[in-house]
Amino acid sequence: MSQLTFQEAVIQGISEEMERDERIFHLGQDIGPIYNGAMHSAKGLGAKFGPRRIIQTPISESAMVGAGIGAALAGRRPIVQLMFAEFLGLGLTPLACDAAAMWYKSDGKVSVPLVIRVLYGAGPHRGHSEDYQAWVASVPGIKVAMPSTPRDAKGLMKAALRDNNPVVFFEHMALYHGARQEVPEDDYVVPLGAAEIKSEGSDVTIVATALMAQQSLKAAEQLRGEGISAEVVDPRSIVPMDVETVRRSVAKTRRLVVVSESWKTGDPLSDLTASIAEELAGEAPLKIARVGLQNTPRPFAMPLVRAAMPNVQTITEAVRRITESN
Amino acid sequence: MSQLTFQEAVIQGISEEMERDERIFHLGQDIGPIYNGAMHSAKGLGAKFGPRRIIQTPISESAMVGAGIGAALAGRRPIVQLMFAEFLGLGLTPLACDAAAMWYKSDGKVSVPLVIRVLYGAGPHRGHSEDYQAWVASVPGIKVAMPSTPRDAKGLMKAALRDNNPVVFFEHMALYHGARQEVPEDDYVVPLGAAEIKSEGSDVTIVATALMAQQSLKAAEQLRGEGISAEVVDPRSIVPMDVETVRRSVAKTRRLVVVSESWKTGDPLSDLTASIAEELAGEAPLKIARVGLQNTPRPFAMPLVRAAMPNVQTITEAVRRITESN
Amino acid sequence: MTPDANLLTSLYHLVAKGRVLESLLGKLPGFHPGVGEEGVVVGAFFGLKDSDYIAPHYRGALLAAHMRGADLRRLIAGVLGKVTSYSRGRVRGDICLPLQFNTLGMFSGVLGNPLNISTGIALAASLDEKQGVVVTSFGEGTSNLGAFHESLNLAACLALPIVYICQNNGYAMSTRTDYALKCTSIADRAQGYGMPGIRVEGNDVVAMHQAVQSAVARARAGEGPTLIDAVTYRISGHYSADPNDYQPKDERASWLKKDPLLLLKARLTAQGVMTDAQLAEIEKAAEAEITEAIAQAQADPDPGLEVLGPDDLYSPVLERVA
Amino acid sequence: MTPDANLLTSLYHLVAKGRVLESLLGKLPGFHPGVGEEGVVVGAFFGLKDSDYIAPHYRGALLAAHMRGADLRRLIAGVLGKVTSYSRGRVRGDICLPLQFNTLGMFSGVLGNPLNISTGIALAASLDEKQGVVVTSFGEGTSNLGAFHESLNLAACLALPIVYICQNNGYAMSTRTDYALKCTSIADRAQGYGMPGIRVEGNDVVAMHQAVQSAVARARAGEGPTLIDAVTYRISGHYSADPNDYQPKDERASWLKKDPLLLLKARLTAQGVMTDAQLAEIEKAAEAEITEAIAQAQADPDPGLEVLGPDDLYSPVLERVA
Ligand SMILES: Cc1ncc(C[n+]2csc(CCOP(=O)(O)OP(=O)(O)O)c2C)c(N)n1
Ligand SMILES: Cc1ncc(C[n+]2csc(CCOP(=O)(O)OP(=O)(O)O)c2C)c(N)n1
Ligand SMILES: [Mg+2]
Ligand SMILES: [Mg+2]
Repeated sequence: MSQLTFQEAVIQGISEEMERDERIFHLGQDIGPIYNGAMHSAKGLGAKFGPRRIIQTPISESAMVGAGIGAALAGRRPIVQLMFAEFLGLGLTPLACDAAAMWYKSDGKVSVPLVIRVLYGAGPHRGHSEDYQAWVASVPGIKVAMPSTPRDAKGLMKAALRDNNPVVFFEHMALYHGARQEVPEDDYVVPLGAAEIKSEGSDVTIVATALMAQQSLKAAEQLRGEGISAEVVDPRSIVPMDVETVRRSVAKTRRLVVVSESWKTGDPLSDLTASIAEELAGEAPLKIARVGLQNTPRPFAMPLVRAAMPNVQTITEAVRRITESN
Repeated sequence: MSQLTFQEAVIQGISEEMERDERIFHLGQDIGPIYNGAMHSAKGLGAKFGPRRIIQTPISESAMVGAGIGAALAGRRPIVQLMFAEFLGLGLTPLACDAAAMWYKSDGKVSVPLVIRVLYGAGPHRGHSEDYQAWVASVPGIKVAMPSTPRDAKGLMKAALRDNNPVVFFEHMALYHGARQEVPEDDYVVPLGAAEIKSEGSDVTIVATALMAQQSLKAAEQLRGEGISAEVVDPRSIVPMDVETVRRSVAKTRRLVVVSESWKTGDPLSDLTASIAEELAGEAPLKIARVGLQNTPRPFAMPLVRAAMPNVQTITEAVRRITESN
Repeated sequence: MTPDANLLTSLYHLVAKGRVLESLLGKLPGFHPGVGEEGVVVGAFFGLKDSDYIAPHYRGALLAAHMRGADLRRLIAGVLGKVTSYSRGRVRGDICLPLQFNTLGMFSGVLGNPLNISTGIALAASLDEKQGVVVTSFGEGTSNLGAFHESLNLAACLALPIVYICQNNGYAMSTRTDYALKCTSIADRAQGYGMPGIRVEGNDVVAMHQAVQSAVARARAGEGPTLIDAVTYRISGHYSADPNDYQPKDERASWLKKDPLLLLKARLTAQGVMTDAQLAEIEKAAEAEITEAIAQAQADPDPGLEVLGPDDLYSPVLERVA
Repeated sequence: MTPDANLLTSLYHLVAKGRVLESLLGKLPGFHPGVGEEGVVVGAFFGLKDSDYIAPHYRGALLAAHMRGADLRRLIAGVLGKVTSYSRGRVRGDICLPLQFNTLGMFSGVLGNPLNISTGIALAASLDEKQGVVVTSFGEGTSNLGAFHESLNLAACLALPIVYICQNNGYAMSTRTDYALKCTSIADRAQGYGMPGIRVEGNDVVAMHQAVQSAVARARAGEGPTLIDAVTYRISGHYSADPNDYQPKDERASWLKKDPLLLLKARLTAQGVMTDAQLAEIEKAAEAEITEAIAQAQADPDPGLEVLGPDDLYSPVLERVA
């Protein structure tokens, strides 16, 4: 066990898997030992694995994703770092239209074991915070991981690297160099598609990922002081979505607050909300509240950035709104 | 009034607006008088308006969208035809990351009056049926029209061409050369963001767009014979979404069936469902059922294409499922 | 290098077969036939190792896949969406090819993706150090996509073992090459990537084959990618239902004289490799084989709902790595 | 063409101002300064008409916008996210510019978009027949994006009035030009689009200005686009916090000798246009002006929540057209 930041945990996961599996290599802009990747997202990997496994590319996101897909088809297990989720659109067409469909359309003859890494989220960077998760999450065949803690980040990265399908791995910039956590050094994985109840409770279910999961935990703590017992569920992967864990929680609390740093239209958590409503709202009343990003482009000035996003206050308000009334 | 197909109605709308407004021009591959656009999507326009207003481009979707944005910034009102929604991803980055944000980020100094036309939907074509509507609908600042009838198609196209914001206009291939409808020749528009109740009813609300709206109307007819009165609401535009009209209908019926030809995760109709549940499920039980595209890539053989999609039978089944029980 | 009789004969078999295949499939609805472009296809993909990869342009793709060992009947069944096809009807078999033959097709309708993806296959080949190469082809219209630029540049930077062949048939749908490309030759684009750019008469299958083979040798030797502009002409319409009435008559007529099958036949008879009768024999055999394959494929059943695979979205997860 | 004293003086004012601006802003967190590249920026955008459009590369963008008439204090307020900025703090002012000065910036962090979009502005200009032109610049790293290829090709096909300038500073973050581009000059890429490609010493602001102006004249005359490879060097790190310890010492030293400000000063004194003292005067004035503008901008208030504009998503719909 060691105390790692989110960024260190991701790197440790990659490094362990690269040692274990010769087929893994890492492609990206400026990920070599000189620059070590945007925000040190590839720190130490270039020095350790050399330029044949840590391969720098020109600024060509579409070719980078395509190259990852092709190498995966030919037996490798590539990681492609696209710096920021903001650039996902440039590589989306080969990923979503072709790679995502290959297993199904080839009738199980070929698969694409490919991990795409992206930074996102309102953090220290000026901009680049957009997640555009709907672009990849909306297309069947792509898995999407969105961890909230160092431990989950490492375990999910290891799972992603052992997965035979394309996985887009979101790394939140506000968590990246943030709080350290005990992270096991042994061979654990956090499976894709397994939510975790981060805090148990009985009055209301809060669902959130990444930074919003952290904010929700803070909100839950505050609410506990007010006598409201909130259960915080972190899906950890957006696709596959562990609807079942959320359903069980909401079946118990009959109150659901969904917190998202994304825009609601097209948010995979909106689909989760709809699924829960479809399953649980038919027999008895079900209280639902959603807290999301302001429905405009992301502003720039920090006071505006903060005000456009959910935070502990807006989360607790939403919880109170649906718990008060009975 | 004349009897027009969907395709003829779209062209008539464009043609009328082009006559009225010199600033409008049309960009696309093979849209000139030789080929008249994929599926005759630009039929007659090249002959009528000539090569300075009907401009053919190389196969360069990203530059085409970018060119539309730039021309819009410089005072024109471009239409860019991307043939199929399948190619939206190639032009998504300039559209979603830049154009969609320009009004907000410039603090109202610049706007982007741009219409992007795409064909989609399981129809006569081999493939090209994917809609990827989540890619554009999930980003604030882009409007999305998805008409189900010739009359709506013309009216929405005219509204789109008078709108000051980027609008993505979806043209369903199975409706394209299908049933004719009386379409007014006068200056009507169908506003973006205004749902229409296509068939009134009191037991259940069915929400659907485009081909699925047509299927839902057939389903409603069949259900009427069984004594179930279904109200069919067609949002007509996916963004802005007329939540209010749907809410009013569901407040009356307390039963909602959402039919989509798209995948659920990231489907804007999932967000609609979540919104309705958020507003209406808290006080009393609310029955919800969703019928969507099979959660795999679209298959190719016709029997598989059909079986993967919602149809009259699966719609009526869903309605029965949530009406039976009380 | 004068080609020997064996090579000429092999090429002839393939071009003749290609002609029949493209002509007959061109009658099926929605097919994009490559009549007149068989020289490019055969020249591009003949003479590779089984372990090499190809990523053929969609026009002529079935001929290419067949050259790699894929069964004609099953390929054609793929065009028709029959259950006997390699994907059991799940994918458009006219443009998507069975990858088990190291042959990449289009898994969507989006041009350009195979350019990117085949570049990645070449990246894997370069890491494997088994001296495998990739040969990929695409239309001149497709060369205007960003995917072309990014792929060629990436391949040049990493000195990848790949040959890029532009099947330059003068048209992209109804758009003429001289409208959409203002360079003299697509080979002019090579300089921007610091790689060799070569223009070849694509209808001369021998010249085509030789140009590709030297680029392949270069790639195999680790000297990096090459761009080849293979000049040909689209005799067919864009697809079956295209009246193709927009090609200038004289242009068309002059190209009909340069038909790759005619050129090859003339060479075979001139060099005394085969007589007209022998040539006709081979064409007859090809016709019979393909007619039979089409008939069989047409008689094959549609997929049943067991192929629908609603739960077959993901490849099973590897529990442990090897 | 020997430049006259007036031109030299004007250029000097701008280069000197640019140097101060880039150096001082380079101390703000996250800024991407263009020290050493001011010759390219000034040469590219000097001498245009107000009705022309520019789309400058993000590195040096504020200098370019200021050359178009934008107020320094408000521009700098944009870098800091202050309410006095042109967007009231809604957008990253380091890379996004006020379009009311016919100056396009980046509305997102994605490189390449301005290439596509400025090509569209040129399309509008060509339709307007007012002989407006567009001058756009971008890094050599950015020239590896598909957007570059598609834009230049489209502009060539439609003979658009646009000048593409590659601000080739030897690096893209830590990636050297010779790693990411295997062509000799970015100008080599022009041939693939059938447009002129010109290599210029970007640090020679006069040569730069002249090359751009002849391309502008060509564009204005309806003769279509030009690609200019403006060779320069990134003296600054990629951004404020980049230690920039990866540039070879000798390479850096040799480029420091070719500093555009030094070159221009040498010329001005050699030609007797100005004395060292006069030059120093101008630099001092620039320093004062910019220090003042920065101080003002820093003292400006942050935006209040009235700027948040949760309902300001859409431009109001036109009820009726004009
Ligand atoms: C990205 C993309 N844009 C447009 C199309 C529609 N389309 C299909 S074939 C074709 C023409 C392709 O021209 P070319 O590359 O020259 O190949 P050819 O058809 O001439 O063999 C077009 C535009 C497509 N499939 N993909
Ligand atoms: C599409 C895209 N990919 C990557 C980045 C991250 N990035 C920002 S600046 C930069 C380097 C750009 O290099 P160049 O175009 O040469 O401009 P320079 O920084 O040298 O002025 C990169 C890779 C980006 N902003 N956009
Ligand atoms: Mg072609
Ligand atoms: Mg650079």
